[in-house]
Amino acid sequence: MIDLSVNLSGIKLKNPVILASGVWDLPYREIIDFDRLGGVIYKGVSLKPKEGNPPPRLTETPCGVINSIGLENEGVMNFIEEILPTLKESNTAIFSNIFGESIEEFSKLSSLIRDVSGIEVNVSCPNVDKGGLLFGKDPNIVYSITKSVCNETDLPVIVKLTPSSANIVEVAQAASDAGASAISAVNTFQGLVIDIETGKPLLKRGVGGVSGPAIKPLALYNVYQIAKSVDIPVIGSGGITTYQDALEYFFAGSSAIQIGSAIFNNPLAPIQIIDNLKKWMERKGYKNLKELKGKYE
Amino acid sequence: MIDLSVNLSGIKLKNPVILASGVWDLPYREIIDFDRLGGVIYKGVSLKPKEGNPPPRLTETPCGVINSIGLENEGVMNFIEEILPTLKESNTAIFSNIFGESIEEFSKLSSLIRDVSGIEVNVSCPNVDKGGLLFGKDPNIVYSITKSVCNETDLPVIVKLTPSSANIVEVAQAASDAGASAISAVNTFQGLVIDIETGKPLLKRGVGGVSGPAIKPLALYNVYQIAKSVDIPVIGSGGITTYQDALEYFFAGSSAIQIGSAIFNNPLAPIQIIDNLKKWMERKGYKNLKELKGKYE
Amino acid sequence: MPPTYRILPVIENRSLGPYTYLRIEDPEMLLVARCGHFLMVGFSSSIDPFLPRPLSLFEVEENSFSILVKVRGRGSDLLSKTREGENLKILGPLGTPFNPPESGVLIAGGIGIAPLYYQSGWMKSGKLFYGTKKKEELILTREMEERDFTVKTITQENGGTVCDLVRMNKNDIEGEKIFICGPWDMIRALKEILGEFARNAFVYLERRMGCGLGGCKSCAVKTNSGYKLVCQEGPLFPLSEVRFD
Amino acid sequence: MPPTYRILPVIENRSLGPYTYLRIEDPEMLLVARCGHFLMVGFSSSIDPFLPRPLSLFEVEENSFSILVKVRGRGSDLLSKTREGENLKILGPLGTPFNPPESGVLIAGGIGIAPLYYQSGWMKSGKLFYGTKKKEELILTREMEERDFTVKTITQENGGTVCDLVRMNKNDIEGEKIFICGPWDMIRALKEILGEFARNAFVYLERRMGCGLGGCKSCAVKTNSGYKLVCQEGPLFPLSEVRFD
Ligand SMILES: Cc1cc2nc3c(=O)[nH]c(=O)nc-3n(C[C@H](O)[C@H](O)[C@H](O)COP(=O)(O)OP(=O)(O)OC[C@H]3O[C@@H](n4cnc5c(N)ncnc54)[C@H](O)[C@@H]3O)c2cc1C
Ligand SMILES: Cc1cc2nc3c(=O)[nH]c(=O)nc-3n(C[C@H](O)[C@H](O)[C@H](O)COP(=O)(O)OP(=O)(O)OC[C@H]3O[C@@H](n4cnc5c(N)ncnc54)[C@H](O)[C@@H]3O)c2cc1C
Ligand SMILES: Cc1cc2nc3c(=O)[nH]c(=O)nc-3n(C[C@H](O)[C@H](O)[C@H](O)COP(=O)(O)O)c2cc1C
Ligand SMILES: Cc1cc2nc3c(=O)[nH]c(=O)nc-3n(C[C@H](O)[C@H](O)[C@H](O)COP(=O)(O)O)c2cc1C
Ligand code: FES
Ligand code: FES
Repeated sequence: MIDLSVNLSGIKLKNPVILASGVWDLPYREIIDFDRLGGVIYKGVSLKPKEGNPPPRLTETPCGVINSIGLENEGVMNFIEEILPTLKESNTAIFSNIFGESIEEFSKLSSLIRDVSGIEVNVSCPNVDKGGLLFGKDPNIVYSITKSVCNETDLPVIVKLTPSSANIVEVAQAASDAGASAISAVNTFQGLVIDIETGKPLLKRGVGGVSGPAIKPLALYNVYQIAKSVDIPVIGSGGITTYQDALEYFFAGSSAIQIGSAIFNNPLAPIQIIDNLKKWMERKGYKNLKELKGKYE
Repeated sequence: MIDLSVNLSGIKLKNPVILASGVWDLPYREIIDFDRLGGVIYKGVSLKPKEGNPPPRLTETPCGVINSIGLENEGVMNFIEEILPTLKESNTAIFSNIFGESIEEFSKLSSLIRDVSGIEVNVSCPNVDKGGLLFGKDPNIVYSITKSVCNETDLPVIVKLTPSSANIVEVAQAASDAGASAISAVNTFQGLVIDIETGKPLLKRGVGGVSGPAIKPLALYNVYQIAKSVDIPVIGSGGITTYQDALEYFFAGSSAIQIGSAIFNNPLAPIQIIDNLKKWMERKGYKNLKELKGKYE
Repeated sequence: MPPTYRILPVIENRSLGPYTYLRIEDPEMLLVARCGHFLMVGFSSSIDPFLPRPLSLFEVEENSFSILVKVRGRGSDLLSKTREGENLKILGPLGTPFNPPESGVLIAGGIGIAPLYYQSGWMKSGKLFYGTKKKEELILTREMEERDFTVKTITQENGGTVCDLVRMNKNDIEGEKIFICGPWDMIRALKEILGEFARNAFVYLERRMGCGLGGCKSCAVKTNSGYKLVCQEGPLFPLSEVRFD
Repeated sequence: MPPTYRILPVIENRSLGPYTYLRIEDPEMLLVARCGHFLMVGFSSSIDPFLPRPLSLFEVEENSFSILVKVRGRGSDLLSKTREGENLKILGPLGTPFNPPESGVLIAGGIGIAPLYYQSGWMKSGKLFYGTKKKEELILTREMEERDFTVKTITQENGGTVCDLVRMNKNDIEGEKIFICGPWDMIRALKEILGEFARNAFVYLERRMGCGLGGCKSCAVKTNSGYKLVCQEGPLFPLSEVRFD
């Protein structure tokens, strides 16, 4: 019997495969069996509803996608009252992803949210004018936000980092010092696509966030560096579409992984990764992920 | 008649398509008609021959490649005595790409090189332990290197930047202030690939440099930011395989482009880009690249 | 019935006018498909192109369904070259289906005929106004007549656009429910031309899509009540709701 | 004659034992190909997989040539599924060709038979030592005999490895030129086993390649005189030159 369970500084997951924030919503429960997942992270919520950026909001890039959604969401109260109760029907760990434009907003959000397995603090969105990766690039701001979130909640706090920072290890260290239980690494990479018919950027804000297989080696390098340097567990994210990708992330030091854009390409990717991971471990004679990695529990 | 010629701060090219450094060597003249190219940049040379990194040195990534060649080269004297005379047989602009482990080495190299259209200063290689992008991340060091190279030579100096710097615009500005004639942006992105059979990084140094279509939106964003901010021309590089990619780079503000890894996938890519660019301009009624971009000459 | 995600084989690939008609084996679609549905169609075992493409249902039969593909870019080009026996990733049916009226007016521009042809199968009779650039692009007019639709066509080579056609035949439209599918500029122009009849008009909208399932919020379209997701609340929207600014 | 880069159609795809035999139409290869040559074979209109794959020439005929592909990963898997009429990007012939002796010893492990079979066509006679994992993998033994080669085979299912075979038949090798193609571990082991005969041995080496044309310096192999490029100075190297540390 293969045991895929992981324990991220006290957050227990039945397996290490987590659905990433922002790529799914409730209708996905009809396609993906949420009961089989290690966890799901709901899309970023802010205090008030946000209408998001003008379209087009997403397009394809080589082996990837670029998006500029701009955190469209119906606000934290909607999450608490409408979404969470529905998600609770599934037997999986539920995480809330929060986004604020100031430290105060982050505190407020975290004081409101209860009854989830953890709060993922999004200081890494490339698609907003305030906050987002502007916060996440600065270790001091990340320290302050993490600290104030940890003060407001007893829930485990996960800080999600941007690869755009000058020194992501320093930022990860700041989050850890401030009391984060885990690091998510990484959010999307800043990118640009030009519409050659108009000669202008295709996305209205110019810059967008690139995700998908294209960024896998880049994201993996970030994860590797962070995992070597901080003591809290790292949840790897970036371009994972297969169990082989997942293994690369484990060997690079992640304790769990997030599946994001992959579900556009193949909605069953998360389930297939779990199944194939199991088969691979069976074939290789591993019994659990600790044996495989050793590094974190 | 379409006029594809460009003038990069005095460097005249018959068209904007340049073969990038490190991906080709003399045998490519048998496949690519160098006479048709705007220019060619020879692979990085150092003062003394360098044997390069242990294999494996390269592998595929989604829509790209990752390399850790480690600047294998036979030294600057070999370039001057053996390579340059042969390259001179072709009717195209020839650039030398230089790599030093200290400011002194860069000065020495630039004092030795003559009779080329320009010197590209490589302060952006991710695959060496000294110099490389460690220099290129720091605007002060880039300033000093550029300055000392400009002092040693009357040739136009092009500084090739790494996307790994915290603020690439600042570095570009430093190069410009120090007297560079143009910026090449960007070199490869730092990445990691794990061999799941061994659980270890596939490349012996761990980190490698990622290039090819995968990085196109990321590299393009760098180019766009630099071109907005500095006055000297930018030579775009990163994932260009088609004339549409080339157009994206022109619209984003590059004055010329480099074709690198694309020639692995399709050795005729540079020639096809030139031909298709011409056809596209004809179709759209453009006569020259100035009309197209307006921004730089 | 919820949508499903399955890998299904192409069993027929032929030309229909300038388009590619792809038939896909599937014993289940007939049980679930309704008017207004679309699919996300992806390339099996490919991460480049990475995204599936949204395509309308075109015909649904006992053991198969078909789609009609216009080659626009790389994805549709690849689809048009799919060979019999090759697999596609099919997610669907998606969108909010609707019950069309027994009779009504359909206005198609170019490939916009695809969902409207499917819709006509759910109706008893009606009128079709149909414009294309070239004559070869006018397809299915006989089939539509067999379905008891009065068909009026126009081509830009010869006469003008479907907007001109509608303008010339405004009488035919009075009091009818109207369904429009075509390029954005055509929709915008029709809103003007239809004037007060626009209140009775519905439009199939197109947006670049990531997931097709309301997950990624990428297919937003501006309406009088804020952004709406084409993949979830659409693809059909009341024309009067859609903002063109 | 310099190599060329061309888009050429596959005209035959069939199994040969556990491998895929692909024949590619080309009126020119016969004019230029020599013993030791290989090709870079890429997927037309694909940027993923991005790199072409190095493959040995297997047979060269009047208007076509063929390659023999063992499925190892994604690239070779895709190649094995190429259909007749599909195009491949062919760069070649590449590498430094050589004139094989009229007679000599060939030692093949697994798919290593591919370049050695091609080489045998340039020789008058010789001996083949040939080992595979399973019996089904032993191919072309009759054809080699028809080319006047004495063939000795072994399988791991039944007897051992080609190294065992060579050890048992060292007498046959004395004074002969030896050509080896197979996995790295086999080559290393053979160097030991051959002892002083290793001086007469040459080995086909494999490396991950970017360009195949001496451009990218990625196919370096360590030799007594520093790194050498497999694509340029190889793929054949004197066994005594190759470093295994
Ligand atoms: C609900 C829905 C139903 C559709 N039904 C059909 C159908 O039945 N038959 C058919 O041929 N097409 C249909 N389309 C349009 C089809 O999805 C696009 O033509 C296709 O995605 C283009 O992909 P590509 O790779 O060929 O083009 P790309 O290379 O991605 O783009 C080429 C051009 O198409 C435009 N484009 C790209 N994606 C879309 C999109 N999703 N919607 C609109 N424009 C786009 C781009 O702006 C660009 O100008 C439908 C779209 C939607 C949203
Ligand atoms: C000069 C030369 C001639 C060759 N001739 C033949 C031939 O005639 N028939 C044949 O089937 N194969 C031949 N090969 C090997 C062939 O190139 C590899 O099997 C192929 O590139 C693997 O690609 P893939 O995408 O299937 O595997 P990948 O997914 O890229 O890798 C799968 C496995 O193959 C290994 N591998 C990848 N690339 C190479 C490579 N270039 N060399 C060695 N191992 C590699 C990897 O380490 C990995 O373990 C030759 C290689 C060289 C260098
Ligand atoms: C359309 C889209 C929307 C996203 N929205 C969010 C979000 O709301 N909050 C967040 O933290 N990350 C968001 N992300 C980032 C993903 O959660 C993930 O970290 C990133 O896409 C990299 O992983 P991937 O390559 O597997 O997609 C979004 C990504 C995409 C593609
Ligand atoms: C195998 C390889 C070797 C390279 N060697 C050099 C080099 O010696 N000097 C340099 O400045 N850049 C070098 N580069 C970087 C390329 O010149 C180019 O800037 C980069 O690959 C991005 O462009 P591309 O995506 O078109 O390949 C090398 C790239 C590759 C793939
Ligand atoms: S396509 Fe993802 S929400 Fe509509
Ligand atoms: S493969 Fe590029 S140098 Fe050998």
